[in-house]
Amino acid sequence: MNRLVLHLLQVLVAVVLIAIWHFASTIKIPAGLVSAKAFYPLDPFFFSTPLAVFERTWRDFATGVIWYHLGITLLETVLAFLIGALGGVLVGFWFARQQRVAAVFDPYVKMANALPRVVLAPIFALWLGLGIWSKVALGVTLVFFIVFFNVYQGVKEVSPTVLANARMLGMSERQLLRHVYWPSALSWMFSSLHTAVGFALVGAVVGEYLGSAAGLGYRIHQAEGVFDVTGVFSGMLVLAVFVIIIDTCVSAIENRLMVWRPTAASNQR
Amino acid sequence: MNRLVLHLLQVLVAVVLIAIWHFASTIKIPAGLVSAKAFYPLDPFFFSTPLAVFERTWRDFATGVIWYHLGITLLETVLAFLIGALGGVLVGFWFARQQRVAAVFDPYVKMANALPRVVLAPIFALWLGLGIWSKVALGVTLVFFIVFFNVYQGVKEVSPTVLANARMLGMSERQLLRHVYWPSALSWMFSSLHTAVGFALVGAVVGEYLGSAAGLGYRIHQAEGVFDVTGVFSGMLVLAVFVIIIDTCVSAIENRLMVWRPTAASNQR
Amino acid sequence: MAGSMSQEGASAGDAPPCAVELAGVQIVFPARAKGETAFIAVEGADLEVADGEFVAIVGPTGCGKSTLLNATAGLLIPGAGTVSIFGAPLGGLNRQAGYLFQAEALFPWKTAVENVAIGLDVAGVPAGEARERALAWLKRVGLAAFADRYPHMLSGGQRKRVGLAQVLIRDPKILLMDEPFGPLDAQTRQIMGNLLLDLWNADRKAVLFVTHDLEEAIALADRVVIMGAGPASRIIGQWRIELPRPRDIAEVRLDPVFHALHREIWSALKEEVVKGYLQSEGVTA
Amino acid sequence: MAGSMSQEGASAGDAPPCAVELAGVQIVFPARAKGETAFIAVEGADLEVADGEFVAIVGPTGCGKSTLLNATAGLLIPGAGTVSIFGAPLGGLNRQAGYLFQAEALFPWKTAVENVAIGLDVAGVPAGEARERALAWLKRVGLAAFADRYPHMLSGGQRKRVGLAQVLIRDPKILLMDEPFGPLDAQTRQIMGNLLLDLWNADRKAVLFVTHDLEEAIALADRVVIMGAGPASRIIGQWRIELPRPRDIAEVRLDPVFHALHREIWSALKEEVVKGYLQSEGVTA
Amino acid sequence: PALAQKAEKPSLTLGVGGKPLLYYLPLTIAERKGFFKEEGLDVTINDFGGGAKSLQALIGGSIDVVTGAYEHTIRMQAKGQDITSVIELGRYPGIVLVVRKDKAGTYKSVKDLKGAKIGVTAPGSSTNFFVNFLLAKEGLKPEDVSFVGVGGGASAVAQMKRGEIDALSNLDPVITKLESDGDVVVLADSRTEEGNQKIFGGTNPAAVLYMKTDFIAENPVTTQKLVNAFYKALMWLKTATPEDVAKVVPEEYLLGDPALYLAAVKASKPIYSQTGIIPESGMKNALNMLVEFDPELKAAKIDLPKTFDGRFVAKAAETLK
Ligand SMILES: Nc1ncnc2c1ncn2[C@@H]1O[C@H](COP(=O)(O)OP(=O)(O)OP(=O)(O)O)[C@@H](O)[C@H]1O
Ligand SMILES: Nc1ncnc2c1ncn2[C@@H]1O[C@H](COP(=O)(O)OP(=O)(O)OP(=O)(O)O)[C@@H](O)[C@H]1O
Ligand SMILES: [Mg+2]
Ligand SMILES: [Mg+2]
Repeated sequence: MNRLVLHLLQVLVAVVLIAIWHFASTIKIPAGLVSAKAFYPLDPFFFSTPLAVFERTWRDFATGVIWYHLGITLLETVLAFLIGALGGVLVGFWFARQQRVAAVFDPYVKMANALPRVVLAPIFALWLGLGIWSKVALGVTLVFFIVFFNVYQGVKEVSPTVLANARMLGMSERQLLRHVYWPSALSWMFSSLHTAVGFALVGAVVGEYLGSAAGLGYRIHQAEGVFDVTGVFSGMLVLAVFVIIIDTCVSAIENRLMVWRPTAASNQR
Repeated sequence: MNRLVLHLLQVLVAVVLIAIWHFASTIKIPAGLVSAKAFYPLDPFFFSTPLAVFERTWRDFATGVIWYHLGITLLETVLAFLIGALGGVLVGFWFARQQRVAAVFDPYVKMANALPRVVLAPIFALWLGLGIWSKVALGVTLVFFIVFFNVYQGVKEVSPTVLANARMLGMSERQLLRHVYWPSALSWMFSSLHTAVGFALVGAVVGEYLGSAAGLGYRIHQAEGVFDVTGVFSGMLVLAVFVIIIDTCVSAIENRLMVWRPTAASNQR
Repeated sequence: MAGSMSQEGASAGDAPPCAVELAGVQIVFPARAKGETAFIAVEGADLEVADGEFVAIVGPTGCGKSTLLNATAGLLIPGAGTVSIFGAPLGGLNRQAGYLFQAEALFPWKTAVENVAIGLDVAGVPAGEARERALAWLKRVGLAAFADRYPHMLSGGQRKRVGLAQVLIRDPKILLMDEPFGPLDAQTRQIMGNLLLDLWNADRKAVLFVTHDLEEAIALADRVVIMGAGPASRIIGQWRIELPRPRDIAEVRLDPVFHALHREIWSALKEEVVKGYLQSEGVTA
Repeated sequence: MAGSMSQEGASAGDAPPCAVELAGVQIVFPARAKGETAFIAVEGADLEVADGEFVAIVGPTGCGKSTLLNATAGLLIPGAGTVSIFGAPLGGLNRQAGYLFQAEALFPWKTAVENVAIGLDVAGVPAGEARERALAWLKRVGLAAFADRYPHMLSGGQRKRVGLAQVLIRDPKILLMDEPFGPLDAQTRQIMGNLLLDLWNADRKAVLFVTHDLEEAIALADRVVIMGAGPASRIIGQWRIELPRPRDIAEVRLDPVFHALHREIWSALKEEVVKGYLQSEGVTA
Repeated sequence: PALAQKAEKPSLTLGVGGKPLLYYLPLTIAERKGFFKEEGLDVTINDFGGGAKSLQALIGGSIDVVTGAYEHTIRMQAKGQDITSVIELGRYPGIVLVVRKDKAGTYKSVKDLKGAKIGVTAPGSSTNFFVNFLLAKEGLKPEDVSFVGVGGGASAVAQMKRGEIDALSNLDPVITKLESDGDVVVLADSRTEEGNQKIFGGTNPAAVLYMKTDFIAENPVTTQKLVNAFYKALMWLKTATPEDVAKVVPEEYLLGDPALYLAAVKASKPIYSQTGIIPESGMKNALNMLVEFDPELKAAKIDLPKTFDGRFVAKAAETLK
């Protein structure tokens, strides 16, 4: 499938989804057909309409009001992602290499992973104030666990023969990490990073939603308070586009680092 | 390290953490030492004290009020976990085997993963009502993506030689799934399941938190509304213990399914 | 060249179609990055294997033997030329062939007996019967005691034998075997060779057998095919082995015809290897 | 037994300690599940390899050769007995040894030249120099043109040679080699064999060399050790190879001493394989 | 005169749980009309997921002042936290109890609610206590009905429309939305003077501006200036029409449905405080409502005068005439 066809198909999916949304939110199903009252399949009070959403998004960008909020959220997301991923990788490696530490802390890590972050928000605000850092912290608590569990498993999945070879070649623990565990766990790590990008954003937005003075989450919260669904959906649209951009960066790095992997070549069946 | 020592160390960690919590929330640091005013390192207004939390938890169990809520939350969590994991596995396999489908939908999956679930809660409530299903839906949207990304990657990581062998042995697509992709992706899947257990619970609790009539999240929210931190922490304690139990089940299944893996034996160095 | 002199196109007339027919097959590994050039592994390979014929392929390491088998199996798509199986051009996987890979290809999550039985399971044989027959096969390859071991608990030679049983139990019409006896000791090698010959005698299949052991090739095969050194290696010679059947691998080596053939093929081969060695050194960056 | 008759404990006096000394080594693979019994792979193995001595190990497949090398490398802990390296009992990994594994052990994420250079990198050699030397080594094993390929783009024999270079470049005091020439054609095998002998002549190391090719073993080694069939296999014979050094692998085979030795060891070996075969069949469930 | 004095802390952070809510309209007015600036204050407004979260942020020290519910000051006194309110922004809670139109026949008044499913913004919130209080007046107990947390936004509307709940205790604009769609019938309305008379027999302070007592002591001038700004907002609101309000608030507030917004402002207008002073009866009303259903508060001894410091409003009323 060449790139053009692919992109066309992608656009087609978007068009179909938007068309469904459009018609379901603008055309009433007449009374008596399905229920006694005429109704919209997707009530615009809850779903807005695509036109309104695009128009709003366009205006937000045209007037420029959104840039500031977008910048804040971007900063929080990127920080949460970097810190969380770094933490997850480091602790993942550490635990995987120190089986005793891992065994002792295992239940606590799992407990921590199960704490509802929404409830923790006030504590973050207490410790980190209301600036970006409490939002970053929320994102970090999501990203960290996703990356951690995968890196931990990835390190444990290293081929025993390759590992034995590396050890016989005289590698120290640090060299093992660099030359064996790290490259071997990379595909695990990247798999988790794709999930984590989304969650970093979710963390930042939810953090803003729970208490802040700026950011996309703040805007969404404001819009919700006045039943401005169009605003809510417009915010989510911006978020979605935004995450695709970050994820593309992650994929680009992934492709660079994973050149060694056998990929399906054109001569293979 | 034998099991007894391990458990002792685990208990030790708990004891140390609780001791820190206890002393930091009951002993004031005198004025002038660090700041001008005397203060608790962990202000009991935000952190309660361990004794109070245990006492409350004990009372909740003794009087039995918590069982009903626990049951609801358990049900939601398990449903969210099962549905989300199943969906993630199925779609993960499907996408991994149908590279075109995957390529076309890739950006949409990533977008969906980045939508803040808190914002979606009203829509779930609209479609699914206030019963357990809207909470399950919230959990599912978390679990699904975590499992999906890992299964997708896991299927793609199957050893090319083993795969070629399987195809030469005449396996149909379905047989490949069963005999090759599935067992090969299992360790990826389980890695994601450990994260997902926590997130299923988070989803259920946050769902309850945002609107419900029962469940641990409901109780936590209620406690928060009247600034009853003890109640909040007691709720989280129950959650934490609870997730360990579910995770133990997952681990048990994992160990059963993964017997074939080379494990470090006692004669290895 | 000694090769071209004794060349005998195995032109089996036009009655039954050949089991395998490679015509002008070229195999190219595409460049993976900019600046790289594509790598031509095999060039213009013509090879016909009649139904029931046992053909051995020898050639210097890295010359493209495995690549050729992969093409015959349908795993690699030739850049030029055609692969035909029983007269029909190969459009997908070769469903008539059983392939014993050079690399480790057992399912790590299945025990030895499960690995052997899987070919039958896949074909719809009831599980109990499949297991019975798999156990019998394990016994034949001398691994009855290891039926319930996972591959990582077996030695290299044991794994190879499980692989052998895995392929043979399916009784395919065409057998592709890539150094099947590589990690076996000489003695076991003979036992396995005789096992293979017995099977083949009972129910003649087309066999493409890659080996580094020229004696083994001569002892087993109807025809020995020699490949030149890569890159862009070609088939540079074919020898028909006119030794009486049925053969016993150990005894056949005492035959004077065997020795004459061995000497002849060996000298052709030796040149190639040295050439390949020099070539690959010359290309150095 | 032929083995015990010609046995010659390589008792090198008491002056310099042996490079490798196995004393009563037993290796047990513990049972993994209830109901299983532990598997004794090797029982009471006594072996001394003097510094600078070249010892080849042959034995039927699955007899425990790789297991014995693993124990010498320090990767497996003997259930009984001791492993001493240069007189000191081995408590961890054997840091003096280079080990060429039987299975594939290259780093898939490193190119051929990086795979070879890594041993030097690890030892702190500057990157540029390490690469230079690695390239030189790749040339020696005939792979100069493949320096920038990842392992999955190499043929089986090419990968093995990269592994060989990877181990040899580090110049370890003890060499453990598990079928290093297995997937190579006879000709390349000789070239590699001579390469190894040259190196060894220049700077004598202790070598433990596992092979299935008895001729190769005799042609290369100072001593050939034969292991019995498993389970609980033992070392059942040792032959000192009194052929003149330096040898050329191809020429040495023409020596009458070579033939006499070959016949003698072969008959001992043959018995063992058949025994092992019957044994493993007998144990069947 | 007050202007002459410089504020001790001219930059402040203020917390609020849901700024666009009409409950907090005076805040938006003060901000948008520039009353803070007039007083020489630079106020950063942080919006929180709920009133409880903004209070926690105040206690935690990450914000300086809060516009929140008066009852918080009572609760915090019970917990030993010194919080004092300085100006009343809303004199009525603005909470309304409605029932679904098709159930209006069954649930004609509060006393019929036995066994009903009642939606509240959150369990334990003031909307919940409001219903508890109404039930108690009819001799019912909270256990006689079942409460469901539905939030204060679109999901509350959704649940009512879906028929998941029989009755709903909520605020504007949810109520106005449901009323204008003709989905509900009002049972008790604390937005109007008449309604409050019926329910509480007087006022019942709702939104106030509160802060730590220490803060007042340390920053009397700043506090005065803050109160001045809010006082101005209250005075402005007294005379403003809904259309005036719509012109002042951020455009976004109207974007969802301008007509709805206007209707909601109109319905809510009476709830805003007239004088900024909490009358003693109002404090008592608030306490009674809490004490009845909260065992913790029942045990506590509350010193009501401590919850409100009226000096600043009094001064503002004087100087801003
Ligand atoms: N994926 C690949 N990409 C590029 N080149 C490849 C790839 N696979 C194999 N080659 C090259 O093709 C040539 C033939 O490889 P092949 O594996 O067929 O050799 P072979 O004859 O089987 O060798 P051996 O006896 O060592 O197994 C080799 O030079 C090898 O480097
Ligand atoms: N992890 C393991 N668990 C149990 N048994 C094992 C394990 N590894 C090897 N064995 C058994 O130990 C015996 C010796 O194995 P080893 O790999 O040393 O054989 P080998 O002499 O190297 O054979 P080959 O020539 O086939 O490589 C075999 O019977 C094998 O099945
Ligand atoms: Mg090959
Ligand atoms: Mg071995």
